[in-house]
This record gives sequence, C-alpha cells and structure tokens, in this order.
Amino acid sequence: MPGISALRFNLRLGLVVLIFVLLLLPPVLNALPAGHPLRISDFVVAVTGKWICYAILALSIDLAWGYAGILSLGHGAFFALGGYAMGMHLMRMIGNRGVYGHPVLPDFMVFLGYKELPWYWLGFEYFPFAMLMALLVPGALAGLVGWLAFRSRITGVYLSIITQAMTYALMLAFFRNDMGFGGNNGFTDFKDLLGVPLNTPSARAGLYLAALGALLITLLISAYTVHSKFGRLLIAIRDAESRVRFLGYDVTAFKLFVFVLSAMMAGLAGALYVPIVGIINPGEFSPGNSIEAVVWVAFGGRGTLIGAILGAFSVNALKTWLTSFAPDLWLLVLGALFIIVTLFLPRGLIGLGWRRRS
Amino acid sequence: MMMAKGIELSYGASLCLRGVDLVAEPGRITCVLGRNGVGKSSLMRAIMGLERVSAGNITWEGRDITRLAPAERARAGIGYVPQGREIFPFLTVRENLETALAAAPRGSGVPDDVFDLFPILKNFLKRRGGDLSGGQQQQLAIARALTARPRLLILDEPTEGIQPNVIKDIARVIALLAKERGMGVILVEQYFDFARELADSISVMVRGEVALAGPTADLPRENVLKLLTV
Amino acid sequence: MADGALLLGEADALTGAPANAAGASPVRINNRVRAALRIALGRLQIVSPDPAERLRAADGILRSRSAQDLPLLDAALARETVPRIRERLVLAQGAARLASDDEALKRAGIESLGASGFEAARTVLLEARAGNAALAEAIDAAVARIDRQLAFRRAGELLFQGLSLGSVLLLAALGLAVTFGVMGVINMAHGEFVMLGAYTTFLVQEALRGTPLAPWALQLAVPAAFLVTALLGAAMERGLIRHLYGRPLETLLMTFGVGMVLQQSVRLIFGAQNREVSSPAWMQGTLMLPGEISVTQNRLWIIVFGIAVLLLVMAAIRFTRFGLDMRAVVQNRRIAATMGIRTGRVDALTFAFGSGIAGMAGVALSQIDNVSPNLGTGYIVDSFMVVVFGGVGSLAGTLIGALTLGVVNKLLEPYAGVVLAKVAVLVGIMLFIQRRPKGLFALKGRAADQ
Amino acid sequence: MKKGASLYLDGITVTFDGFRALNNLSLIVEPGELRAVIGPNGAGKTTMMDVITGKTKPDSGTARFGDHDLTRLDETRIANLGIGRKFQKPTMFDALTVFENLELALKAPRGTLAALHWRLSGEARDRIEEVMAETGLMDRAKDRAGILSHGQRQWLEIGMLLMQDPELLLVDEPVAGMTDQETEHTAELLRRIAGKHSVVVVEHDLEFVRALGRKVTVLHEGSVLSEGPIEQVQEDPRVIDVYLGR
Repeated sequence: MPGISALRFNLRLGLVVLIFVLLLLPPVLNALPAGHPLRISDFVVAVTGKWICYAILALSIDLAWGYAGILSLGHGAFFALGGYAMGMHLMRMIGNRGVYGHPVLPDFMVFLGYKELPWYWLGFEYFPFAMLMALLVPGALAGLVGWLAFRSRITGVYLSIITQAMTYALMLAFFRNDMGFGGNNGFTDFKDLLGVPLNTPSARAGLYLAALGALLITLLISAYTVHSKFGRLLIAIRDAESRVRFLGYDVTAFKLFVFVLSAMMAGLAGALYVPIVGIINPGEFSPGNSIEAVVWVAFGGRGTLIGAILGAFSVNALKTWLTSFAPDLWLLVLGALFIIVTLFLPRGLIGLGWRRRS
Repeated sequence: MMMAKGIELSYGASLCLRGVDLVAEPGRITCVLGRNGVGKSSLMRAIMGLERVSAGNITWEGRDITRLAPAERARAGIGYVPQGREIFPFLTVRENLETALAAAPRGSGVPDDVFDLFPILKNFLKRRGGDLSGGQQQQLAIARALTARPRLLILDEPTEGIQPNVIKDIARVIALLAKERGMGVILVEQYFDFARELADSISVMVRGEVALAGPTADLPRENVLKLLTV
Repeated sequence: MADGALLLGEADALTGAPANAAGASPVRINNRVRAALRIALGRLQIVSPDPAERLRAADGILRSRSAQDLPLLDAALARETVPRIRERLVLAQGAARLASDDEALKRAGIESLGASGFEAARTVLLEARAGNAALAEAIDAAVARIDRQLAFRRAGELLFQGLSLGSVLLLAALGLAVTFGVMGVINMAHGEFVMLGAYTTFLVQEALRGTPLAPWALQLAVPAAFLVTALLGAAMERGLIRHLYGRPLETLLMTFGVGMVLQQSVRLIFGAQNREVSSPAWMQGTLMLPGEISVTQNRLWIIVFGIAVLLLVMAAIRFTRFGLDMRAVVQNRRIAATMGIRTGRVDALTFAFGSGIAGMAGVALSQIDNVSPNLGTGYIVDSFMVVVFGGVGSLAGTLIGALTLGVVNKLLEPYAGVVLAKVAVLVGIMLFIQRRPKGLFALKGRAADQ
Repeated sequence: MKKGASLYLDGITVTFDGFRALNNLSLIVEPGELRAVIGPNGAGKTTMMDVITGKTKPDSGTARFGDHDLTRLDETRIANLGIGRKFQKPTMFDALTVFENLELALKAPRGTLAALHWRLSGEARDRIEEVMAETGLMDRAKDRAGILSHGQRQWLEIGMLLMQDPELLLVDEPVAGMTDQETEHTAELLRRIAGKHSVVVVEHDLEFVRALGRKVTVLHEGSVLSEGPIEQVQEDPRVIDVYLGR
C-alpha cells in the first residue's frame, strides 16, 4: 500500500514545513513597531529560541534512543558541555568590562585568586575554536563512554544508569570552584558575541535564526541518516542487536557512530542555548535535566524525528505556561506525564495521528 | 476427569493446534504420541494454562478452566512435569519439592511417599537441582509435581534423553500412580513401544491434529507406527 | 592580715580560711602575675573532684613545662582514671621530664611521650629537639613511633568511616538489589521511598511527642517506615509497573515520574525545608575503640542496623515461604506458576519487600542526613552503582559492593577531596564493568542468561 | 575437492552450571558438503552452532574454519569469514520490511560509512528480487517482517542466509512449521546450494533428512554418537536405542 505511506510521508513533510514557517514568525513579528497588535514581545522570542535549542537536544536523544535503542540519561551533559564551551568564549569576550576589570581573567577567577588563565581556557577567545570545542568535547566524551560501554555489550538499563552516573559525576565536578569553570555560579553577565552586544534586538533575532538554522541542519542530517541503510541498521540493532552481529556488521561501530553524532548535536544545542538564555551553570548537568529531555521525546513520539521536535515544543510550552501561575504543580504534572506517556502513549503524540499496523 | 474439546492454538499467523480433543480419566493413562513438532507439548501447555487457546474449552472435574491461570489449575489438582524437566537449577532438591507446596493444602509438608517412589532424592536433599544428572532431574521433576498431591498428572516426554534404567523406574512409578492411587495421567511420548506398555488409551497427533485415537488394544501397531515414522 | 596573702572571693587562697578583706590592698593584675596565678591554681586544681577542673589544671601544667611539677604529676597520674585527663597528664609529665636537667629523666620523658602516641606529644618532642641536640636521635625515633601510631589510628578511623559510608550505601542499595536484582525492575523512585522512610520517622516522632512511648520513637519508626513504603510499593507494582514488564526502559522512565510526583507531593505537604529528627541519647557521642580510634555512636549504630537488615533480608529470602516463591519465580516464572505459585502476588510482594527495605534505610538516614524532600536523590546513583558493581541478583555482591565503594571512597578522600573521590569511584566502576560486565558476583551459566 | 574452507571441530566441550552441553564433540565438514545433524532435544545441536558462530566460547577444544581459529573471534568477524546462520526461532527485524531485511543481509561492504552512502544498485535489486522469488515472498516485499506468518518467517530467514552468500551455511530447523510442499522445496533448495557452499542442517524431521540424502551425524548428550549415510545410521543399534525408538 504505497499510497498510504506516501500520504503519511507527505503529511509529515507538511507538518515539518508548517513548524518551520511558524517558527519564523516570532522574530518577524518582534520587529513590528511597539504597540502593534501583532507584535510579539522580546520575552516570547527568547523563550521560543530556547525551545528551538531544546528541540535540537530532543532530536539528538531521539536519534540514539528512538532509532538505535540507546537510552541515554546523560545527554544533558553533552548539552551542558557545549554550553560551557560557548560560555567560555562569551566570558573571554567580556574583556575588561567585568566587575574587577581584569583584561584577561573572568571575574570569578580574579575573585578566586587565579594569577593566569588555566591552559584549557586557551583558544576560547576565538569563536570558531569555541564552536569546534562545543562539538568535539561532547563528541569525545560520548566516544569514550560509548566505546567502553558498547564494547563490553552494556545495553538497556545498564547503559542508562552509566550515562546517568556520567552526568552526575560531571555535575559534582563542575560545582567545584577549583575546576576553573566558575563553580556554583557558572558563567553569566555576558556582553557580546561576534562583536554584537547580546541585549540588542538584532542580536536576539540573529541568535534565534541561528538556532532555527541549526535545527533545520540537524533535522536534515538526522533525516539523511535514518533514511539511509545506516538508519535501517540502527533499527535492526535496536530490535535484535545480536542478529545484526551474525549478519557480519560491527554493532559497536554503528552504535558508537550514532552516539557520538547525537552527542555533538546535543553540544551544538547547548552552545546556541547559552547566549540566548545568558547563563550556564552546573545545574545543567543534573540528572533530572537529562531525563526530562527524554520525556519530551517520549511524549512527542520516539522513532520519528518530527515527534521529538513536537515533544520538545509541547512539553516546554506546557511548562512555561504552567509555571507562570502554579509553579508548584509543574513537577507533579511532569511526573504524571512520565507515567501517562509510558503507560498510555507508547508512541507519543505522533502515534495518536499515525497508527502503524503492528 | 479432564476434557479438552476443539482446542486451537496459534503462534502469530500459523495454527499449531487445529481442533484437538483429549480426555483424561482418574486411574487411567492417556498417551499422546507424535513426532517432534506436531504440537504435543503445545497441547499440554494449553491444558496447563501456559498457552492461551484461541478456540475450544477445557473442563476439569466438571468446571470450565479454559481461562484459569496456571497457578489456579495447579491448585485445582493438576500436576505438571514439563518437557526438558525444567527443575529450578539454583534451588536445592528439597526447595524444588517445596515449591509445589504452593498448590498443596495449607500447612502440609513434602509427603514421605515421594521418597518411597524416588529413594535416590533422599540422598540429595541439600544439593542444587542444577547439579543433578539428567535422569535425577527427571525424577525430581516428577516428585515435585507429586508433592502437590495432584489428581491429574501431565508428563511431557519424561523419557527424553534419559538412561534406560531410569526410564524403567519412571514407567513403574507412572503405572503405580494410576493403578494404585487412582490418579489420572496424561503421558506425552515419541516412542510407541514405551507408550504401549503403559497406556490405557492413545491419541496420535500429526501436524496439530489428532490423526488416530482409541483404547491401546484397539489400535494396530502398524497404523500407529506409520504415523510416527512416516 | 599577713602581707602577701591572696584574697580569692571570701577565702584566703593559701589557707582557705575565711579572710578579712579589710586593709588588703588590691593586687595589680599584670600578665606576669596572671601567669603565676594560673600556674598556682593549676597545681591546686589537679586534685579537684571536678574532672573539668582537673583537665584545665593538667593543661596548665603542660603549658608550664617545669620539672618541678613532676612529683605532683606522678601522684596525679597514679590517681587519674579519665582518659582525656590522663592524656594531658602523660603529656605534661613527658614535657616536664624533658625540661629537667637529668639526662636519664629526659630519656624517660622521650620514651613515655613516644609511647603515648598522642599527636600533641609530637609537638612537645619536636619543640624539645632544638634544645637537646644530644638527644635528637632518640627524639626522632620517638616521633617516628608516634607517627606510626597516628597513621595506624588514621587508617582505622578512615576504615571505620568507609564502613560507615558502606553501610549507608548498603541500606540504600539493598532494596534496589531486591527490586532490580530479583525482579529486573529498575525503580528510579527508590530514592523517594528512602525519603518517605525518613519522613515516616519524623511523623512517628511527632506523633509520640509527650507520650510515654516517645523514647521509643526511633525503634517504632522502623516497622512503621517499612509498612508505609511497602504498601506504597505494592500499590505501585500492581497499579503501574505490572503493565510494563518486559519493557525495562519504559519502566525506568515511568518510575522516575513516580519519584517526581512523590518528591513534589512531600515538598507541598511538608515544605521544602529540613525536618528535625532528633537522635536518642544512646546514639549520640563518640566511642573510643582499642587503639584510640574514636567513632561516633550514630555511625556505629547504622553499621549495626545495616548488618541487621541484611541478615533479615537474607533470612527472609532463604527461610520463608515467600522467599522460596520469589526465588522460584526468578528462576523460572512459567514453571513456578505451574507449581501453584501465584506469580502476580509474588511480584507485588517482592516489590513491596524491596520498597519496605528502602523505607527502613530512610529511618537510618534520618539520623545522619537532612530530612528533606530530595534526601533520596543523593543516594540513588550510588545505590545503582553498588548493585551494578556487586552483581545483579546477589545479596553478597551488594554487601561487598557497598562496603568496597564506601571504603574506597573514604580512602580516596584525603588525597582527592570528597567530590573527586566520588568521581573517581564512578569512573572506576565504569572501567571495572569492562572486565566484568555482570559485576563481582555474577550468576553464571544458562539460567543466568535468560 | 571443491575450493573453500573446511569446518573442523575437535574435542569441543561446553559446560553450563556443571551441565555438559557439548562433550568432546568432533566434526569435520568438507567444502561443498551438505551435512545433516540430528539428535534428541538437548543433544547439543544448537550449542554446537553457537560455538561455530562465536556466540559461545568452548571450555576446551579446537574450532577452525580454514585457517581461522573460531574460538578467538567474535560473531561479527566469524560472519565476515563467510559463515552464515539461520536460527531455530526465526529472528529478523520486525520493524523493517521484507525487502529491507534482505537488503541488510545482502553481501556488501559492512562499514558504517558504506551504510551511510549505500545506494541500491540495479544489480542488488535484482539479486534481492531473485531471492524473494525463490522464497515465495515476492508479494510481501513491502510488508513489515513482524506481520509474517511463522512459515513465511522461516522463509525470510532462509532468504537472508542466501543474501549473505556465505561459504558455510548453518541451518537450524528450517522446516518447522512448513507444509509438506515447502519442506520438499527447502530440501531441494539446500541440495542445490550445496556444492557451491558447505551446508550444515540441523533437523528433527527424519523425512526431510532422508530427502536431503547425504551424510548424517547423530548427536547425543553433547557428542557424536554415529555418523554416515542415513540408511547406515538407522541400522546403528546405539542410534536406535537413544533416538529412533526403543
């Protein structure tokens, strides 16, 4: 029945186009003069920009979990590492405008009595280097953890627990002052990026469009990946890993590839997120963050790229709306969401619309 | 009395039992014969409740048990010795026996006569089930089923891969249970000669159906063998 | 009144006779006088019936380092029984001997100080080294001797702290070993069950406040916490987890959601601030073990409690009908059912059992940690590590795993600090499961593969 | 003798919990040979396949394929040496279509980048369609494997094995759940493949084994009980005692 699957494909494509058109609206409407009835506030632009970064994170989780069956509870760590890489660049860009006015050292280093910049801060004054690190550091960590885990065939919940321990360990480490990453407070008080002050409308719009562009690119990369034979192998690995081995494929290499790719996408999301929200601190490493991102994917519909994006937007919209008037209720609702999704919505929102025969 | 009527069972889209009837009466040994893979074990699992039948019904002592859970069937007096023995490898012999007390009257222990039937088990009470030899494990599996004091005993290929002297012991016990204790017995076998010595009646299965059934004396040896070896 | 008599309060300081203050001229209190006074007082109070005064006196004599005090000290030492005061007296005696002119006496002082093993003795010895070049060798030997004793004591205390941390981990992980190890269910709400156990302790304490049962609040909280969390666990298994068997990743997410709901509900009901759970007197204070190793009472009791709970769990699994059913179901669910074992009921009970153990762990943690809604989150990752490290499905593995992680953690702390020690342990476990993916005590063979 | 590697097992012993699944098992399969392996349940047939394909490491003994020591290689490497396996319980990728399952099995570069850049050539498509025709799955090409019947799953497994084009095929219970005609067709197919490839078939169905008409190995309690043409094996008193009837 190729007719139905073609229709389904067109519907999904239509949904993707619709989402991107809608996402173009906030910066455009924000540019309208103040007082215009259709004008969208700066706040909405910033919040939507944040959600776009979350959508990229969700996409990266979906690639690993929805397709390859690797449920990482540590993707928040890759996101945060990307964010820290960008944060380091932004800190260096403050220059002598800090409270202590030191030309090189960020405020917290002056405060902690650093005499010179630690070696691992070198190079971060260059934007391309920082962006590269935002991809490479998460990728390298994923490569290391993944290689250790996949090689010894650690799968399923074991892998989830390991990745959770990974982000937990990083959180503890980044909370330390002597790590050279600002400890508890992390990085904030950023001034400008690529010479543009961050608090200007053009910077806001630019960051927003950069995030949207990144979402489009990561979506295209993901789509290419999952629709290739590589993607079909991921699904095969997810459903019957050992059978794939008997066909002569090196399962470890495939899993490692997708895990590293996914981690780099998460790092990119984090790097875009930090200038938009203006702060990064060790709280981003908390295991709760990672697992919350997993539930976006589950809620939207894992194993479908559009589902992950939809999930990130809908859960975060719910969160923003609910926390504005009943912040205490949010965690109850989020907890309930976990239960409802796993028990009643195994295919997520997307599954409601498109029921596949089983 | 156990009566299974019109049992159908399917794995996915393929039917592995197609309208099978089987009756077991107290004090009588009913033997189900057939080659490998014709559905004998599936039928036993259906009677025990381990497989959900797609059609047909099973009654036991006048009560419809078609939808009853396996544990409830055990508690209703049906004992089961599965194919391949399936004793609990990490439990001791005594513990293996005691698991079946779940289906026995409250507060009862392992009956002494179990050790009369299988004296060898008495020496191994503290050994792990997995450490026993195949023949000993088979005896343990039967003893375990008897511990619950069942009124119907289902034995699924109890002689498979067992040395001849143990097979003789098992045959002796099966006959004793039916003839002296009045227990109903369903015995699944691949080999006619073993079945013929014991069985009161025989059902021969071929490809998910009963091809031939009747009292043992009425079934000519050649007809049965033809269905078993082809 | 004789000139030079000192008036202290209403009594003559020397004779103790009631004194007449009339005509006495006020003494100008300068530092020299003050020091002289203190020394004089110290010498007097060394025989005081009040231990606190005697301690102060011993300190005073120690500071003066005068050979003249030796007879006084010898006499006091012969009488003294309180360990802390004896310590000061030994130090003071050693210091006084070193201050004498007699070579043999000095050597005796070095000897006694070296044998004492006190850290303060080290200071006294090193101080005396400068002025006694001839005795430098003997002093160095004595210092080395003290260092050895100190190292031993520090190792002992570290070991104890490690065991203490290990028993906390053991308590937190035991329930998990049952639900994860036995049933294969990842319960991410386990930490919240621990937290609920701690809150149950708080509630029991509040409920019994002012009643004759109040001193027994902690003991009564143990069964109460077990019941509360076990019931909750049973409800959770029957209501939610049962529908997700065979889907471990979904179970993980779902139970995490339950944990969030529990934690936030507690926060809404009790508030986010810490609740005060008091420790009974018998859990307070410190205890001296042989070798001068000091241990805190509450930590000691938690070790005892951890071992008791472990033995209880082992006994329940080994000797009860429920334990047998549980083991049978784990090894072969289908066949267990055909033996008449109601597997659904066993599942619910097993989960309740594991949850109840978590509750009991909460009682113990209420004694050493803040009772707050996120009490459990700090233990959950560690508990999983213990179970993974020890080997899923093995209580012995859980015990060894918990104690090993606890001790290793504490041994690393002096070198790496609290946080890095923890990070190092996590990394170590990840490397360890490279070699043994199934943990220390993996079940082997066919039955384990299924 | 045909070109290709021979399979050589000698003195293989595998124990699980003190239970000897394989006990000093020795077996040689020459290149191009078609060999049937029979034996009662628990005789060690599947464990033997596990050892050959690297799923189980033997406690002792030698397992070689040509010059390669199979006990030192993992499943992937062994598969790439040219040993393909059809499992007793058909396992495939239920979420993928019949065509996609076959495509993954198709002999082609196995690397990650190759998989990313893979384009289905006309030649590959022809080969897949050829196998679908052979296995009677032509009209189910676009159906997900999860909805196939048991018999069709058996065929898909056989089809995947054919796509791999291995030197040695290990075929575990290929005809369980098949009709008589399908059984016959399978026997014919395997006979045809043999010669170019080596084939080891494990089956219960004696009629099928007879239809193959080649050398038979009887396993019992983890070691070889008897070996030879089916007629000779059937006469062997030990075989009659443990397997064919008492």
